[in-house]
Amino acid sequence: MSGIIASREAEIVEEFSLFDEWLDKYQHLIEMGQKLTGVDEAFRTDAYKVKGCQSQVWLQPGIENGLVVFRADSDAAITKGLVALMVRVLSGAPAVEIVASPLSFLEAIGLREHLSPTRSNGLVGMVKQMKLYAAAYASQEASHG
Amino acid sequence: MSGIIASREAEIVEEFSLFDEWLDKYQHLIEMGQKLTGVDEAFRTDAYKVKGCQSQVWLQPGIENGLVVFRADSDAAITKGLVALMVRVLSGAPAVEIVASPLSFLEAIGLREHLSPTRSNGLVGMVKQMKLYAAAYASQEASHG
Amino acid sequence: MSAFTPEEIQALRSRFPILGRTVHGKPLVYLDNAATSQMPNSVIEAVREFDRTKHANVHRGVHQLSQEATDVHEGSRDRLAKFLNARRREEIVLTRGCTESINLVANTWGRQNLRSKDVVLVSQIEHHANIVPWQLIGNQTGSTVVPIPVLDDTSLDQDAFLKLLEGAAGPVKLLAIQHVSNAFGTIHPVVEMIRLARARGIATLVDGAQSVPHFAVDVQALDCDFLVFSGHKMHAPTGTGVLYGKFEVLDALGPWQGGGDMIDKVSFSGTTFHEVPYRFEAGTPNFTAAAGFTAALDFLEEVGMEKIHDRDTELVAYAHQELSTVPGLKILGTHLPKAGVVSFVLDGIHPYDAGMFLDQMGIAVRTGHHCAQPAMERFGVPGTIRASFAMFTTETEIDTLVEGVRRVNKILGGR
Amino acid sequence: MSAFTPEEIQALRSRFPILGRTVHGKPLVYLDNAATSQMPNSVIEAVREFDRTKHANVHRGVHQLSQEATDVHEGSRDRLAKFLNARRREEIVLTRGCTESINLVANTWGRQNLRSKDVVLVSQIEHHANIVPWQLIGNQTGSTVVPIPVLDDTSLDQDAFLKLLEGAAGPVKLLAIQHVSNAFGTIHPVVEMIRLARARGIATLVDGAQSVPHFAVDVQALDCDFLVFSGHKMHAPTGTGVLYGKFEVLDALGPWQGGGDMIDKVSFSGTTFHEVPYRFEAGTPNFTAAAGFTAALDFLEEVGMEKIHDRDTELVAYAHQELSTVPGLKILGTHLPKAGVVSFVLDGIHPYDAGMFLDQMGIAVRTGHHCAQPAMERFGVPGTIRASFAMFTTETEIDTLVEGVRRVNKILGGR
Ligand SMILES: Cc1ncc(COP(=O)(O)O)c(C=O)c1O
Ligand SMILES: Cc1ncc(COP(=O)(O)O)c(C=O)c1O
Repeated sequence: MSGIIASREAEIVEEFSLFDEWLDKYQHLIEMGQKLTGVDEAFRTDAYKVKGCQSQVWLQPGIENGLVVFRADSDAAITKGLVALMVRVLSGAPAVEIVASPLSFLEAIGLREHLSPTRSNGLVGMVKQMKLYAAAYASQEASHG
Repeated sequence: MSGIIASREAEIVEEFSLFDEWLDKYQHLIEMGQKLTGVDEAFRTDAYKVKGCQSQVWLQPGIENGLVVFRADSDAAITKGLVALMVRVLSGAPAVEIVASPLSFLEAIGLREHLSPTRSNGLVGMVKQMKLYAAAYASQEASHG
Repeated sequence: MSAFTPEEIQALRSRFPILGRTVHGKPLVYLDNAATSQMPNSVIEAVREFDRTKHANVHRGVHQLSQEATDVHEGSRDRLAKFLNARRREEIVLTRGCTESINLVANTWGRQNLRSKDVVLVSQIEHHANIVPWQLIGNQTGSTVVPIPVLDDTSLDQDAFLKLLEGAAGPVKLLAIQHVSNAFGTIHPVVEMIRLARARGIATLVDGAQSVPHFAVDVQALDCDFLVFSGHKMHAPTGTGVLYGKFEVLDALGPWQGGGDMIDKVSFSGTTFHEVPYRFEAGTPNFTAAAGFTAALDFLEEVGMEKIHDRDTELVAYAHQELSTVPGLKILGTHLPKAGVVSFVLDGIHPYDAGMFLDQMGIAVRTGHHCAQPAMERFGVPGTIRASFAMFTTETEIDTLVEGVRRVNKILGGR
Repeated sequence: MSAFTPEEIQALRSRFPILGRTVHGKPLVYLDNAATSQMPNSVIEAVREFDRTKHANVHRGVHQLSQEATDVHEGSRDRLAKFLNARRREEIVLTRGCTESINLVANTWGRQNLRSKDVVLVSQIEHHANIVPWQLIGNQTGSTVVPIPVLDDTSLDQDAFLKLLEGAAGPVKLLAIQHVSNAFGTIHPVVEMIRLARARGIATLVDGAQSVPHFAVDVQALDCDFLVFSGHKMHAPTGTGVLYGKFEVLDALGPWQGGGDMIDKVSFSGTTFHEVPYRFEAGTPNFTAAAGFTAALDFLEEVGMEKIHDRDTELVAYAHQELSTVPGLKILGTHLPKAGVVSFVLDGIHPYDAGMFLDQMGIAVRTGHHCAQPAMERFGVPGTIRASFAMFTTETEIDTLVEGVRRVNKILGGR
């Protein structure tokens, strides 16, 4: 449980421990979303859309200096906050770490339910895409190196 | 409630009042069935068959001296007994009486359930056929007379 | 004067065990009745009692338990025939839900009667259940599905309807129309529309999913060929539904699903089928739920369909009035009369976000497209926030909703 | 040694409220478990508790109640996947029953894959649910349904099967076969038959209506493309059923019924569909019953599928032994192994009469063709008397049956 993802998760857990009230927590989440860079216009297409029944997510993956980077966006504020959380935790981490991460911090900050497969917000699909992308890159790296 | 059907019904109700036990009642019913003449061979065809899921009934209607007469048969003993009971009550009665009869004696002798539309013994269908036949004859008589 | 006294409403509420629940530590405010209604004690207990004492397979059994179960099951058919004022019990086909009922009509009547280029007319704000089955059968028959446009107040454009009836988009074979919009609550003038269609020899299907639970629907007065609806939206158990069809119409249809109970004689050289309605009821039916369906109809009639409708109208009026005072809020579906539903959007706020926040306050509303994506497209919104009512809804609950929406507005919209 | 001690059986019996009932003044002897099984308290109460506390429409709702209901509903899918040892939860399609499951396969896989003259192989003693859907789809595709004959002991004629596989009646595209005969109880060697079929590129469907309730069925070990069964035959509520399908196989299929939940995007210019399994689950599902299905699986696993099977075998052996002593009685289905069913005829006595008399003695057996008319024709009988067992059946109940049959013999057969 060491590594860049784990330390980022710990940071977030501490950050969220400040909030007793759900409202404060969600407001913090939404603010995180507001600060999100979003995706390039060229990526705001169906091909990069992760469909949810209720809200949409766009995901733009890339590689920088051998690390997997993500940019993402959503049309709903809460989803966008959750997206920002995921990007903050996973973007710029090594591919193998991304693949292996159980994202258990969501449990600790009381937001695990949003990642349940029965949620219709597109978030599960996004995490799946992120991991798939990282896995593909990791196996590519392994075979080249 | 006068008329030939009503008096036959009263007779049957008295007859069955002798039986305390279901077994005796059913044995009497089955004996009545055994004494049934059945239908002519020519009527033992699909055209005269009243379908039930569990047992079959054949019905042979006719007119004698301006009265509706029925002969009938079944492949199951209890159904045949019930068929015999119906023939005994309805056969040889005036068409209008047959059409009007509520056959309430079945209630009195505790066999009403066999005439429920959800029974799968073909009996409901038979009584329907009997009444339809009588109704057709009655209306024919009315228009001719 | 209100349809119910406050005491009567409290008495009604006490019959619904779920209303005693809390959500996120707040008392549940259940405003999602159009998605699924709640079950009163009498329905829950009727189901339980049936399973404890009469549970047995129906129709083919000669033993007592099977006879009793059959009486309950077939009794629900009788009860439904009476509830809808059908001419005969055989006009009631028991299905697993409104969706199955429509698919049944599409795969029997549709397959037999639709030809290439024929038009099935629906409304532009139809539930997917009354669009997709016609598209799927159209893939086989070559028929098309054409929407009757709606005006800005969500009422149907009657001029456009008349032109379509006259063949503007091709020969119309079927008018398949919702009685009440689940997305907006609008009650459509189906009696008049059916009259116009029938005068042109066009068959008619009414999707009563949102009308039958809310006011008395008389199939003879409607004079439609088919009426479909679900039990779970009218306080009955899930897995129940009804297809009403005129006897002559049903009688002319071949079967759809094959299996036990729907046959007359099965052999490898050829199979013949049972009479209506059994021809359409393949397999073991949901007989336990039938016990609950009867109890639900008893409940509705005891409360009174007229009172239910009156109360509904009061609640809609009150919700309209109170929600209109919220800045940035826009009600979709301003045409009256309406039944049980108020749908709205908040300027600059995604319905999903609003729904999530309202949920945290214990308020259960539905957000999203309400299985009516073309309706959302028509009004240029990703979805709406929909509050839907039952006879037990109170003005206080609507106040709580309005208060909640104001908070959402403040947090998310900065208003 | 018996699978259960007498005390264990009594403890089991006490969990089924219906067993406390009397019929015609006699204690109920329920020997109709193959038609529908009874529900233990835990299942009845799980349903009630769900409806009292979590009843809400699933999947699309963001509010807490809807989330909880969705967890219960989707939880039953997970539970079923585990129970059957499926590779993925997506391989479980929730239906209203075994019959709907088969019709779903016929109308998706069948329509896509069957061509004129293709053969669907079934057994000669198949349930109508696994004959008629193939006949109906055959009317559209030109494919035919061909029965594998059975020997006099009701086992399948394996030589004839091999010839049919090799194309004796035309090119075989699908082997659709019951695992256990509901009419006679015979367990067919489906593992070997599937292996033979697959080696020839033939698709396979197993009707597990009478096997899944009686012993552990592992879809990976079976290696079939499809497995179908009903909840109500395995202590779960009515209106529930399962279609298991291999993921790749399901994934290649288009939709059947249209409606809510099974779509991706609906528009009048064209509609796209949801992924597997939701593509096949149109409309509001029977989510209340799903709560009961999970409780039923818990019950079965708690009792233990192996013990259930062992007990079943004991009961069948005992019933065979005792019934054989009755004059004029002939058991149909002497081939072993069997599961849970003993079917017989009485010389010169109509099964209906026997059933009526047994009912008067409180004994619930099924009489008639058991939705397997071709099977009755094969053995030249109008029907049989069928006693079918559950894990709570006792030897004493079988004695009561045998005693009852003796009385019937005396009254109706003069023996
Ligand atoms: C107008 C309308 N039609 C059809 C349906 C489909 O009903 P069900 O999902 O119960 O089959 C619904 C329910 O959502 C509805 O509101
Ligand atoms: C072997 C078999 N297949 C299919 C079925 C049909 O099941 P259901 O009526 O529950 O759909 C049954 C039940 O009678 C059966 O025993």
